[in-house]
Amino acid sequence: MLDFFQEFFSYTFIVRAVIVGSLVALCAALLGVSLVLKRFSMIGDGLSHVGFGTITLGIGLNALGLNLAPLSVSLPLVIIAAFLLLRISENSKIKGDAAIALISGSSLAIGVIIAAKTTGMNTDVCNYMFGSILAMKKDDVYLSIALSVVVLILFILFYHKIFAVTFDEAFARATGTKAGIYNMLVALLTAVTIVIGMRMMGALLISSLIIFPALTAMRVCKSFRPVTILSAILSVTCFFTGMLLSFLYSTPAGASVVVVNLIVFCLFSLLGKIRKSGATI
Amino acid sequence: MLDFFQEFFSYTFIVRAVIVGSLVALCAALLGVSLVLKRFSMIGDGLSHVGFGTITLGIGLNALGLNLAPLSVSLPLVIIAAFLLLRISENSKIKGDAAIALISGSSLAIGVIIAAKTTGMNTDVCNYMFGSILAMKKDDVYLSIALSVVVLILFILFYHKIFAVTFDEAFARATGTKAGIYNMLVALLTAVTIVIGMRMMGALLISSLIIFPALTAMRVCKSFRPVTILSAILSVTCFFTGMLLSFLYSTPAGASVVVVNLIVFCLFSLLGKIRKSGATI
Amino acid sequence: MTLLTCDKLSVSYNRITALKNVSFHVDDGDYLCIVGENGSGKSTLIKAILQLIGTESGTITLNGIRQTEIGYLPQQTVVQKDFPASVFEVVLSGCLNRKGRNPFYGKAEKALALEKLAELGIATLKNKSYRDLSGGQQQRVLLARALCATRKLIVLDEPVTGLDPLVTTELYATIKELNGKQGIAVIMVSHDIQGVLESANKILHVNVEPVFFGSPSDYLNTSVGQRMTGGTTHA
Amino acid sequence: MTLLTCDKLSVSYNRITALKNVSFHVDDGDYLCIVGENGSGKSTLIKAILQLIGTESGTITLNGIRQTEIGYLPQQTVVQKDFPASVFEVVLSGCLNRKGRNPFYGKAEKALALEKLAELGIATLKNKSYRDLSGGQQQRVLLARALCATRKLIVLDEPVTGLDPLVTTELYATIKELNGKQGIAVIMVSHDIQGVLESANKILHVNVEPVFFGSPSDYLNTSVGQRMTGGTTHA
Amino acid sequence: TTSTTSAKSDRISVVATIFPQYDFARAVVGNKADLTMLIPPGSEIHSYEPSPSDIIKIQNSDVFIYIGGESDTWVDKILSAMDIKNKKIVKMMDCVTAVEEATVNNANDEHEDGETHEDEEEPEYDEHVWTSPKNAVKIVSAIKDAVSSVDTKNAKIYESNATDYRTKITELDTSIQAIVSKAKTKTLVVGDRFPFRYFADEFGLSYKAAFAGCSKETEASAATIAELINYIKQNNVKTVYSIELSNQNIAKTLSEQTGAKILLLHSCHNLAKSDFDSGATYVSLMRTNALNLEKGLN
Ligand SMILES: Nc1ncnc2c1ncn2[C@@H]1O[C@H](COP(=O)(O)OP(=O)(O)OP(=O)(O)O)[C@@H](O)[C@H]1O
Ligand SMILES: Nc1ncnc2c1ncn2[C@@H]1O[C@H](COP(=O)(O)OP(=O)(O)OP(=O)(O)O)[C@@H](O)[C@H]1O
Ligand SMILES: [Mg+2]
Ligand SMILES: [Mg+2]
Ligand SMILES: [Zn+2]
Repeated sequence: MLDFFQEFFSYTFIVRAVIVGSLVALCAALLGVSLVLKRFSMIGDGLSHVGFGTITLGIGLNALGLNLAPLSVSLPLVIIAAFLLLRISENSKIKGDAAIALISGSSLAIGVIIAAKTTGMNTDVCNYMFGSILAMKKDDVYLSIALSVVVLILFILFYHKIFAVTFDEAFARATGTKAGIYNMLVALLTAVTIVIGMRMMGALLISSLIIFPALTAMRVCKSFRPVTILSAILSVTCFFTGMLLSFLYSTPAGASVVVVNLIVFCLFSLLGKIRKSGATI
Repeated sequence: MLDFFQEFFSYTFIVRAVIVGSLVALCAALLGVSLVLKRFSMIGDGLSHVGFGTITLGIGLNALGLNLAPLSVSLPLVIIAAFLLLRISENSKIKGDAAIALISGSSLAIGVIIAAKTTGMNTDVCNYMFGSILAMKKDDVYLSIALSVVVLILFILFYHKIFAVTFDEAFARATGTKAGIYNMLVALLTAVTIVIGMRMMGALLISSLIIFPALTAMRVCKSFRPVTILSAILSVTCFFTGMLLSFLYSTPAGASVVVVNLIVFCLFSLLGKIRKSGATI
Repeated sequence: MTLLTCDKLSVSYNRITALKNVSFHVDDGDYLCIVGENGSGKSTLIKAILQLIGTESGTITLNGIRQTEIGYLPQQTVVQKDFPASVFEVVLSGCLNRKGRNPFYGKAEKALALEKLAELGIATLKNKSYRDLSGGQQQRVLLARALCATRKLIVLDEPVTGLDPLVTTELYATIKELNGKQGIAVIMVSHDIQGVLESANKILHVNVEPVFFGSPSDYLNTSVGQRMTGGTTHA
Repeated sequence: MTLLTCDKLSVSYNRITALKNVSFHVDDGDYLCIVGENGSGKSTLIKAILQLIGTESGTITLNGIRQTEIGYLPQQTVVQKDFPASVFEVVLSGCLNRKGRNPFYGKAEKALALEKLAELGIATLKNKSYRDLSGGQQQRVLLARALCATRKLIVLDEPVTGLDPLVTTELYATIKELNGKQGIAVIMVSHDIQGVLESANKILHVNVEPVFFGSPSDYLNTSVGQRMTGGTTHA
Repeated sequence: TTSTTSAKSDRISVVATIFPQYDFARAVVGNKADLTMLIPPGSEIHSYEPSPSDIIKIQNSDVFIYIGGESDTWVDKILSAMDIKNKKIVKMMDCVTAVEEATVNNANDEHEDGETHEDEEEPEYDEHVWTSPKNAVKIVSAIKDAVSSVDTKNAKIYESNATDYRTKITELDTSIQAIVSKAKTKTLVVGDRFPFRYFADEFGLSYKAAFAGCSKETEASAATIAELINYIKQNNVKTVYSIELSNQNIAKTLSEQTGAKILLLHSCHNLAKSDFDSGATYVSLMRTNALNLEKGLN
């Protein structure tokens, strides 16, 4: 057993994956609770399509003679898209999921057309789907540490405001809370977490890190704080377990993490059901 | 002009694409109104991932010696998934978009793992994204005509029940409407439309055909019937226009239809805004 | 003739018992008022009667009446902010089970819907979007829908909530007429005991377990009845 | 001292005018009751005061009071069916603007929340999930939250809606005490004019345009006042 | 405009879907036919969506060449809905003996034994047939036969063009064979997708790759990467290969962990627009591969 862990941690790429992954998983889980409640569960998927569209735009602009690194066009645009999406509140006429569908479909289509009309595209939609959690560089590690420290601190500092604004924005605004600012804050944190997470480990994994822990925690907890805490714990645990299993059974890393999350979700659903029916039986 | 249309319609593949596309677009638009309102905007995207996962499952089973055409495993499973998803009502503890995210992430991950552990991956997620609306066979034409006739008739016959159940399921059930049956009906119609549409023209296009017309119509209409009718009209019109433009400017067909839908959506949003502010100014 | 019999009904949520051993019956032409404190299980009882939630034990029997002949006004209706539905469409949906196998609404149903709109003073709102109405206006629309659905029994969960005094008075008159002239039985949950004492012929007071079931005059003589009506009798 | 002045306020939605030329003022220690028919613009007025919606013309001036010192009970609160929030968390969120820059709630805030829970008789529900409460229980929780947020002014949009008679009476007493002893100004929208006539010192009747603004006794002498109270005076 | 589609010149029209067959056809027809590459250079062939004009091009072509593999299943759908009586269709996978898609990414010399799927109805074949020069020769011949049968009057020219190009490819084949036989190691370490199955088989190279085939969606497992790292360290491998148009993520990880250098192994199935514009050919790309092999395997 000890031997196994020794081997596991002897590979730098695994150590990096575990560090980066756990930290991003932590941030994603914290923000995930709000995202799921605000009907943004599919935001990871949606943004990956925006990423594809904007990259082709970057390449297209290049072909027109503008010398920009495609990434320098794409990254800000994806953040802007995330930001715009997340400012949609419960009161807007277009709901979160519809807005995601709208933006993701449009970017994909625009991307396909730009690519067809300019140089052709060498960036695949699928590149955004499956990242490479195992290919972290040193910089990625620092970036993820910085990111998660910032997200964590801001989240804890503004936890109560975030709760108030998510639960009932009208009341919060009426009693003088600057709901706009906190919405923007959550939006920004989420945008950055998702965009960075997506680039580092692919849309599939970051999408799942956002929704699974929150949904799992909601199966058994009925208050906001326990949900938040449990989902953070679950997220990191599942990530680590997934990586271990991937190493043990040589399964794809990201997918393994997702499957572990799925299993835990099923277990907790069952648990929730049992606890419920305990009374009526 | 006449010449142009003559040429346009002289190609069998275009005639077929227009027939199949318009009919599927019609069905998608009708059902799309309910889907958008029930927070299932991302169902096209989600099901395409399920499609991928189940295809790898089919191939995996084959590799284990079970002789099944992968499609005969995949198609029923996708329909079941659609069906299960759509039975989630407003009162469930897991909302539509979260359920889609859950199912789509899980199938993708399971698909990736099965593929990695059995035959290696020969089926591409992207195959599901971009279909081939331009490659319709005679059978496809008949299938789509049959499908749309069925959807259309059932939709018109049960229009009022569908409205009642979508608007307020508790009231409908309390007053003796078999809400379960109508939910199942909508679910079945939608599942079949999406699955067939997805196979015929790809997830990108069918996704967009579902959400865009409904969202566009909701920009200007405030009652259910006008929304339904307008979205059906818009859907067919945009499809046709998109095909024309794709022919004229040799742009990818599906993506062109989506972009036309996007443009019309923007126009109607503007219209809606103008009509609103007309009073306060 | 007995329309509805409830025998030793118990309902629980998760581990919480909301109703225990409640028995009562509603006869043809009855006007039953259900009272009780907040959280005493009134809405739960209504939902159980209408089979919207499952029961734990006990029986509910409908007699000579089908569920399609019942009108219902829920206590809370959460309508999505973005749902496009006009007032007329909402009210008309109350006629759904009148139209039988006909897939479309006939003239009779449309006329009925218009009539109920007029009765509740919201005829002018007919083409407005439901989501844009004020709280009281929404309540009136849902009431009109319930009235459209009613043929033998109407079940109302706090119907006067949010209605202004004038409409409240009119509503009570409407229901009384429904009950008296058309012989439709009424089950109404209400905190406005004063408002219904005149019209109701039966009172059911629940507090998880049944506390009182009988006539209004008897109820006023119980201590709990006195407490609920603030010790004063009306009329 | 005047806390709040509303001058020639007009508000419209799309093409519909909801309020036109409404003027009134609330002084320190006032108890203002806003009455009017359904759809007459009461909630719109409240929302405009709290800057939840934009105004078309006219001014609203707060004087010597910040928005963080206002408590608010909305007429309708649509909470998502799946939102995990305990009653205590909801009530505590009313203290948000008391804790100043401190990111966490102190003992004082928690004690206050518990006190308000007890005051409204829902201390036992503290750890229950908000979404599982009955309609009246939810209303009480939101009231407790509003009471927590209040320091100089409390704005209540139909607070007794859905409350049982006993709690209604207690609530009126609580608000009266808040107003009388702690000097907190009250703005209340209510259809239960009888219930507030005793306590209120100002009545504003709106019907898109202002109909009456003055003292309760004067109001009862107007024909509209008579009509709204059913011609009978209370107490 | 309408004129290009309706007015038929006496030149035949040849349409190829992607680069390898385009290059072969270009060598065969020279300037005697109108040649089109359907999917533009630099495009990702897996997520290609055709436009009506693409289909009209296929419909109006006299000779149409495609792979017939997993990446262009849309072609089969289009062809099955089209009247193809008057068209010569060359499906590259039918020109050669296709091999079933590898299921193990670390296939070594014994990779044949575990994989007998005789009872399977629809085996998945590896589509990258052109990566073996011997296969390329066969495909060139097939293309020559096709164009000659449609355009008999230029058959002679096509015959000599094809012979020339086949010679070039054969020379290339020999030189790679020489490099491989002299090489110190005969194992390719590819930190990327692996479209070189036919290439490796032809030259008797064994391989260790991060992914089994060329599909894009596969993500590596930690164990695979750990194994590659161990292999590189134990065998003191100096070079990790990556393929064209790749983000090189895995290759970089391997390189960083082991100090091995990254070299390009071009699989030819999509090439950058700049390469295309500067006139790169299958042979020129393969020559570069030969140089990189010489560097990497010694
Ligand atoms: N979002 C909206 N869009 C359009 N019209 C609206 C909107 N909200 C309210 N209205 C209209 O404005 C008018 C005033 O509404 P308001 O909610 O202020 O009434 P109210 O006096 O509070 O009524 P109630 O006693 O029923 O609560 C009503 O006619 C209503 O239909
Ligand atoms: N979905 C639910 N899950 C768990 N408990 C519930 C649920 N709905 C209601 N309850 C609980 O059951 C009890 C009865 O609720 P019910 O809604 O029937 O009360 P009520 O008599 O209608 O009250 P009110 O006058 O406030 O409407 C309450 O204690 C409530 O907290
Ligand atoms: Mg109730
Ligand atoms: Mg109001
Ligand atoms: Zn390939």
